[in-house]
Amino acid sequence: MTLLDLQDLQKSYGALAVTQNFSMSVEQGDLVGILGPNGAGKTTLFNQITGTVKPDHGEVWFDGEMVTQMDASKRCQMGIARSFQVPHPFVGMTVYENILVGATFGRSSFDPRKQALEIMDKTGMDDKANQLAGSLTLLDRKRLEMARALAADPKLLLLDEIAGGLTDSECVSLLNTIREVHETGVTIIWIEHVVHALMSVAKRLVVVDFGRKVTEGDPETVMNSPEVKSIYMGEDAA
Amino acid sequence: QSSKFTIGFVNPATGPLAGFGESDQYIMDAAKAAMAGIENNGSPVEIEIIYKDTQSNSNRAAEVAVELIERDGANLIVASGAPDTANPVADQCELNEIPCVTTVAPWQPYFFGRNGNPAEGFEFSYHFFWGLEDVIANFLNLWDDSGVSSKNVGGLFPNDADGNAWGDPELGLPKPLAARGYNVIDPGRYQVMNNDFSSQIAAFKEAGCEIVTGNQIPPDFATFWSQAAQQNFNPKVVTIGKALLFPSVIESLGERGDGLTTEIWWTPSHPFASSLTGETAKQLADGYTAASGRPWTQPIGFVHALFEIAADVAKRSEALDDPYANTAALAATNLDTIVGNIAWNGGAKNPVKNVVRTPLVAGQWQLDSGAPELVVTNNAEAPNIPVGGEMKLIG
Amino acid sequence: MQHATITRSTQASRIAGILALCFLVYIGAAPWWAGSADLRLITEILFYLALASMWNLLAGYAGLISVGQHAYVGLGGYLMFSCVLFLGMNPLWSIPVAGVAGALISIPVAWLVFRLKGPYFAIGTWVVAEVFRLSAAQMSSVGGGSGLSIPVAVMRDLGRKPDREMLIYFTAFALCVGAILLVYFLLRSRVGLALTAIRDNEVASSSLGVKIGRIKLFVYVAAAAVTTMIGALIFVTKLRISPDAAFSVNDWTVFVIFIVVIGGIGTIEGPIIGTLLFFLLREFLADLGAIYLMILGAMAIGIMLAAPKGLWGLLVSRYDFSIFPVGYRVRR
Amino acid sequence: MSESILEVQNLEVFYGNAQAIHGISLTIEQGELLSLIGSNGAGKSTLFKSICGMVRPRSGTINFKGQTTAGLSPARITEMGIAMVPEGRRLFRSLSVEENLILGGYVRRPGPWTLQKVYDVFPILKERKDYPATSLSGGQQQMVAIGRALMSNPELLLLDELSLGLAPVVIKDIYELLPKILGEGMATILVEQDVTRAMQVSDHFVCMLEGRISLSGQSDAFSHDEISAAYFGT
Amino acid sequence: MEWINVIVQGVLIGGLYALFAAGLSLIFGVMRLVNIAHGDFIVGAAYLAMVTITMTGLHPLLSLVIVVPLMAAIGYAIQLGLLNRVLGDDILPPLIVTFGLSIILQNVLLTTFSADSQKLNAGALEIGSIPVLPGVDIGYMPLLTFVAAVAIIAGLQFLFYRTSMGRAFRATSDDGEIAQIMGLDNRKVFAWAMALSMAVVAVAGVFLAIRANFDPFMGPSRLIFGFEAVIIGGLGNLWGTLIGGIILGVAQGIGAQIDPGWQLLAGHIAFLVILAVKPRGLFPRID
Ligand SMILES: Nc1ncnc2c1ncn2[C@@H]1O[C@H](COP(=O)(O)OP(=O)(O)OP(=O)(O)O)[C@@H](O)[C@H]1O
Ligand SMILES: Nc1ncnc2c1ncn2[C@@H]1O[C@H](COP(=O)(O)OP(=O)(O)OP(=O)(O)O)[C@@H](O)[C@H]1O
Ligand SMILES: [Mg+2]
Ligand SMILES: [Mg+2]
Repeated sequence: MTLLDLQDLQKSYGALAVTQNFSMSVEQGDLVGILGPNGAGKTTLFNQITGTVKPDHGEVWFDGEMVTQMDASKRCQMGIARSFQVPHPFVGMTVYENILVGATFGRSSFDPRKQALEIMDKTGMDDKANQLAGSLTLLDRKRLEMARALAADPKLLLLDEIAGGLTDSECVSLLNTIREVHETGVTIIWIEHVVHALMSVAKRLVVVDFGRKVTEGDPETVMNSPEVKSIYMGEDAA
Repeated sequence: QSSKFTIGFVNPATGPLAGFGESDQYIMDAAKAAMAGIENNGSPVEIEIIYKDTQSNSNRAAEVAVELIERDGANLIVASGAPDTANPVADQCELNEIPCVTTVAPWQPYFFGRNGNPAEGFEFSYHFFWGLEDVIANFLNLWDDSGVSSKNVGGLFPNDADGNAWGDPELGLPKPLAARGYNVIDPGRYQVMNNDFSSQIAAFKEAGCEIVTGNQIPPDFATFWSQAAQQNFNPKVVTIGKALLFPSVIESLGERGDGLTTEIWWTPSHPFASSLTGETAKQLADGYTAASGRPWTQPIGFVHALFEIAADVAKRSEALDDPYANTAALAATNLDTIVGNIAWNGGAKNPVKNVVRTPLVAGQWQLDSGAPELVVTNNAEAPNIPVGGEMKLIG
Repeated sequence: MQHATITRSTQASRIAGILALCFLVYIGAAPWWAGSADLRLITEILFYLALASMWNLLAGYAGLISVGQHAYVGLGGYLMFSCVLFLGMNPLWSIPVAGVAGALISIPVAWLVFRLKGPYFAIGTWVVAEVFRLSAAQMSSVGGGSGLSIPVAVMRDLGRKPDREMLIYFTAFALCVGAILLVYFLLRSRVGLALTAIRDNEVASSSLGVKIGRIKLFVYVAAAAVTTMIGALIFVTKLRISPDAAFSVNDWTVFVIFIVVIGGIGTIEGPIIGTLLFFLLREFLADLGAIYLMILGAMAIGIMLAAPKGLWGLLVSRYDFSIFPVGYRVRR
Repeated sequence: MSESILEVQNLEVFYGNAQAIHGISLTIEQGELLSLIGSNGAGKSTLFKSICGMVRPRSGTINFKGQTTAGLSPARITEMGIAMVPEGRRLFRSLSVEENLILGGYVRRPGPWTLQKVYDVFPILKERKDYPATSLSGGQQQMVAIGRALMSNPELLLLDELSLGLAPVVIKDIYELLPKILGEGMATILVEQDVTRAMQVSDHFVCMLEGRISLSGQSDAFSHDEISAAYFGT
Repeated sequence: MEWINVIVQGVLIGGLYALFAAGLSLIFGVMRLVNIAHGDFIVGAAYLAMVTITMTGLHPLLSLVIVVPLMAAIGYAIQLGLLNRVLGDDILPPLIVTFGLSIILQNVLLTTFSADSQKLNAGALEIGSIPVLPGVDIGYMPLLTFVAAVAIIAGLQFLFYRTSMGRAFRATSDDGEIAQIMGLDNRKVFAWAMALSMAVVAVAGVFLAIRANFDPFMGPSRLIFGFEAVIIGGLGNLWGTLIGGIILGVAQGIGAQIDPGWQLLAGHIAFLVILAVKPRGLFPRID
C-alpha cells in the first residue's frame, strides 16, 4: 500500500527552483534513502512533505488523503514526524520535556508521560532527562531530534542527516535504533551524506540534484551509476 | 489643648491641565501662613495642608483623593482644575463621607456629570463656580456689543465634559442663543487634540459665520485659528471658553491673539478681598507675580477661595474630627471671599443644592501695550466688576 | 527502566509553596488586620498583579507582545457601567458578565490582529485600543467624552463602608489569585507545554503536532476575559469612567509592561516581584511627580541593559529555583 | 622567520555551552592554498568565523601578519586584509549585483581587484549587474560572492563551501579560474565538500573531525582511504 | 466643492503624517527597531527649536540649520550608547527601552518647560494661502509641509538607493553579520541611520510646532499616526509611507466631514481595514 505519494511538486524561491517536477511514492514499510549534493533541495522536499513549506504546484498524498494544503501540526497528527537537519531543540526545556511535546501533541497517545519515558530509554537519552536541551552537544541534539519525532508515534518518519558527525560506534547504535523503529512498522525516509550508513539500512535510494530526481533504485546499482559517482561522490565517472 | 485639621488639596500640577495648578504652591504657602492663628471654640487649630498632584489624570485624581481620606485622614478635601479633577474627587468624597469643596468647573458638567439630582443634591460635596447660563448671557452681551450683521455662530465643541455640556442642544448654548436670534452652526463633537479643523471651517464659511464660539483646550484653538487663516475664514468675533484663559496661550498666538474674547471669572480688578488675608484681588495677583515672575492667571482667586472656605470651616465646625460636623459647617458657610460671597443656603445664587454661582463677566485680550492684557469689556451680568475698555472687532 | 517517575515539584518548591500559601492566607485576611487605607492599597496591588500576570501570559509565554491590553480594561469598565445603569445589575455581579462579553469581543479582534506579526502586532493592538477608546467617546449613552459616575446609591446598596470595602477586597483577591492560578495551571497543562515549545521554536513545534494558531487564540481570549473582569472591578472602585481614564495606555498597559519586565518576563514569579517593587517605588516616590516617572523610565531601561530577564530572572540564573514549578523532573 | 601569514594556536570555540572547536592549531604561509575538509558539523565554518571575528574564541590565539586579532571587530579585521566567501553565499538581497560587489570594496584596500577586473573574470556578472543579486542562478550567485570578497583586495581569502549547490560544470569553471583568481601572493583557505577536487588544487590540507584536527599534511601525501578514514572518523 | 476641499486638505495633512513617519520607517527598515519615543523626539525637537529661536531670534524655518544637526547628533549618541546594546532578535527590549525614553523625555520636557502649550510663530507664512478653486484654499504652511515631506522622502529614497551610505543601510538590514565582514561597523551604521531619522524628526518637529501648539505630552498621539502611515505603506517603502500618510489624512477628512467625532476613528478604521486585507501593507519591499 502506498503511504506517501508526491506528484509533480514544484517549488522555487524567487528565480531559484529548488524542487522541479518531483514525483515519488513510498510504500508502507519502506526505508528510502535520499542523497544528493548540498543545496539539491532535499530538505526542502521534507519541508513540503511535513507542511512547513507549501509547494507552488503539485500534490502531496499521505495515507490516502491529499494533504497539500494541510498545516504541519495536522499532518503530524496524521502520522508524519521529522527530525531537522539543523537541530531545533526547545532550548528552554529539558530533554524529557522536549520529548513530551512530541508525545503529547503527536498522533494519538493515551499516556504521553509514559510514552515519553519509553522513547527516552529507547533512544538512550535517559541519563540526560533533566538536562536543558540548550546545553546539549551536537550529537545529543541530533539524538533528541529523532527521539522527539519518534515520540509523536509516526507512521512515516523523516530523518534529515542525523548520522553526520557521529563516530563509528555511535553510528552503529544509531543504525540499530533505526532498524528497530523500522521493524515496528514505521516507514522511514532518510536524507544522509554518510553514505555507508545509509547503504547499510536503506532498501532503495533516491538521488536528487537541482531539485530533480536524478535516479532511483536499489542502493548498489544507484551508487555504482556513473552519474551519481560524478555529481555526488566527486569521483570521475571513468 | 490644640486640635488638628487636615486639608487635602487635589490639583493637576503636571500634565496637560497643569496650567490650572501653576500657582498652587504659592497660594497654598500663603494660605497656610495666614491660617496659623485660627481658633476653633476658643482653642487653637493646627492646620495641615496635604497637596496631591493628579498628573492631569482623572484616574489618579480619584486615587489620590482616596489616599487623602484613608491614609492622611483629611478632614476636608478641596480641588479645582476642570471637571476632570473636580468630579472624581467629589465622587470619592461623597462615597467615603468626607466633606469636599470644588471649583473651576462650570456647575452643569459638575452636577449633571455626576448624576446629580437637583431635588436631592449631594450630601458631602459642595461646589462654587459659574454656570453655562452665565457664559451664555455674557457671550450674548459681547456679541450684541460687537454689532456684527450675521447671526450665524460657528460652534466648536470638543467631546469632553465641558464641550458636551456647552454644546448640548437642550442644556447648552444652542437653545438660549436661538432665543436671542443667533443660530449655532454645530458640525458635531470633535476629539480633543484635533489637528484638522478643515471640515468645521468649511461649514462655517458656507454659513457665512462672523462669530465663532465654543469651548476648547488651547492646542485645539491654536490649530483651528491658524487653519482658519490659511483657509481664508476670517470671523470678526471669536469667543472661546477655557482656551483663552492663560496669558501664555495668547502670547504664543502672537499678533493673532489680539481681539480674542472670552469669559472672565476673576481679575485683579474684581472688587473683592480675601477673608483670610485681607488682601484685595489686586494685591493677591501682584503678590503672585512678584514671587513667581509670571503674569497672574484666573484660577488664582478661585484656588485661594478654596482655602478661605476651608479656614472658615475649621473655625466653625463643632467637632473637627467628625466628618458630619465638618460637613454641617461647610453647608452653613456664608463667607465673603476673594471671588465673591459663597453660601449654599438656597438663595438666588444656588441654582441647585450644593452649588454656588460666582459672578462672571466677559472681555477681550488686547495687545495694545505689547504684552497681552485681558480687558473686561462687558459687565452687564455683574455690574460691580469694573469695565476696563471697549471691545473691538478682529482684523 | 519503568520505575522512573515524573515529579513536577522539588523539595524547595514545596516548602516555598507552603510559605506562599501561608502568605496568601495572611493577605486574604487583610480586612481583619489592615486599615481602610492599606486595604485599598492592597486591592490596587492585586489589580496590577492580575493585569501583569495576564500580560505576562500573553507576551512572556505566548509571544504576543500587545501594547493594547488597556482596550480590555476599559471595555470591562464600560461593560460594568452598562450593566449597572441599563440592566440595574449589582456592580459585582456584572463582573462575570463582563468577562464573558470580553471573551466574545476578543475573538473578532484576535482574527484581525493575529494577521500581524511582531512589531506590527504590537502597533495593531494599540490601534484597536484607540478604536475602542474613540468608540466609547462616541456613545453618549455612557457619557461620551464627558464620562459618567456610578450613582452613589448603587454603591451604598453594596453595604456600609466597611462591608462594602471587604466585599470589593475579596472580589479583587479572588480575581487576582484566580488569574495567577489560571496562568499556573495553564502552564502545567498541555497548553503550557505547547506555549513553551512555541516560544522556543515555532517550526519545530508545529511539526510535532502543536496547533499554534489555536493555542495562541485560546491564550489571547483567556487573557482578554480576565483583563476585562479586572477592568470591571477597577472601575467599581474608581466610581467614575471616562474614555481617557478607561483606555489609558499609561495606566493599564505601560505600567503593566514595566512591572512585568522589571520583575522578569516569562515567569510566574516575575510579575509578583515587579508589582511589589512598582508599588514600593510609588509609595515612596510618587510625590516627586515628574521625577518619579523619570526614575521609572530609567529603571526600565536599566533593567533591559543589565538583566533582560528581569529581577526574578537574575535570581533564578544564580540559584535554580522556582516557587511555581511548571516543568517536569524525571526521577528513578 | 617563516612567511606564515596566519597562525592559529590552541583555539577553543563555544556556542553557549556547546564546544564547536577543541584546541585547533594551524598555520598558513603567504601564497599558499590550504584546503580544509571535514564532515558536516566538524567546525570548519566556525573556524572561519573565528578568524573573521564573527565569533569570539574562548581561548587560543589568532595572529594575522604577526598581529593578534583578539578583540578586533570584524570590520577592523577585514580592513587588515581578511575576506571570506561565506557558506551559503549570503548575498545582500536588496542590493543589485554591482552594489554587492561595490560593498565588498567598502574598506578600500589598494590592490589589483577592481570592479572591472571582477567583470573581466566573470563576464556574465557585467551583463547582470543591475539585477537583484538573489535573482541569479546559484552558480552566478557564487561568482558574486567570490567577486565581493575579492573586491576588498584581501591577503587572506577564506572560501567556505565553494561549490555548494553548484552544477558540476560551474564547479569545473570556478576551479579552472581559481589559480587566476588567487594570483600571486594571496593566501587561501578552501573548505570543500568535494574532497578529491580540493586535494587536487591545494598544497596542504587539514582534515577536521568534531572540532579537532584528525589529519593534516601535504595534499598528495595520503591515500584516498586514509583521508576518508580521517574524514568519517572510522 | 466641499468634497474636493476635504480631499485636498486631507492630502496636505497626509504630508505631515508622512513627515512623522519617514524617520520611523527608516529605522524600522534598517534595524527593525520600533521606536516608541519617536513622537516624543518630535516634540523634543520642537522645544529645541523654541529654545534656539529665543536665543538667536532666527525664523523658525531657519532654526532648522541648528536643530537638524543637533538632533542628528543626539540620535547618533543614543543609538551608540543605548539602543545598539538592546537590538537583537527579540523585539521587546528595544521596545521597552524606547518606552522608557519616551516617559523620561516627556517628564524632562515637563520639568524644563512646564506643561504650558507652546507654538512657534512663523508670522505671515502661517496664515497666508493660495486660493486654487472657490472654497478651496491651500495654506502656505500645509503646502510647505507637504513639499518638505516629498522632498525628504525623495532625498531619503536617493540616499537609500543611490549612495554608499544607503548601500550600507540596506546591506546591514539584509544581513548584519555578513555586512560586518565587508568592513561595515553595524553599530555605526545603525547610529547613522538613527542620526538621519532624528534629522527628519527635527524637520517634523519644527513643522508641527509651526502648525499647532505642542506640549510635553503630545508625542504619543502623533506617534500612532506615524506608525499607521509606515505600516499602511509597507515596511521599507518610503514612497509607500507618503501614500500611507495621505490615505490616513484623507480618511480622517472624510470621517470629519460625516461627523467630527468620526475623524480619528475613520483614520484608524482605514488602517485596520487595509491590514485586514494586506497584512504587510500596500507596498511591502522587505519581508
Ligand atoms: N526559505 C528559503 N529562501 C530562499 N532559498 C531557500 C530557502 N530555503 C532553501 N533555499 C534554497 O534552496 C536550495 C535547496 O535547499 P535545501 O535545504 O533543500 O538543500 P538540501 O538538499 O537539503 O541541502 P543540504 O544537503 O546542504 O542539506 C538551497 O539553494 C537553499 O539555499
Ligand atoms: N550559531 C550556532 N549556535 C550553536 N551551535 C552552532 C552554531 N553554529 C554552528 N554550531 C555548531 O558548531 C559545530 C560546528 O559547526 P560548523 O558550522 O562550524 O561546522 P562545519 O564544519 O562548517 O559543517 P558544514 O560542513 O555543515 O558546513 C556544529 O556542531 C554546529 O551545530
Ligand atoms: Mg538539507
Ligand atoms: Mg560549514
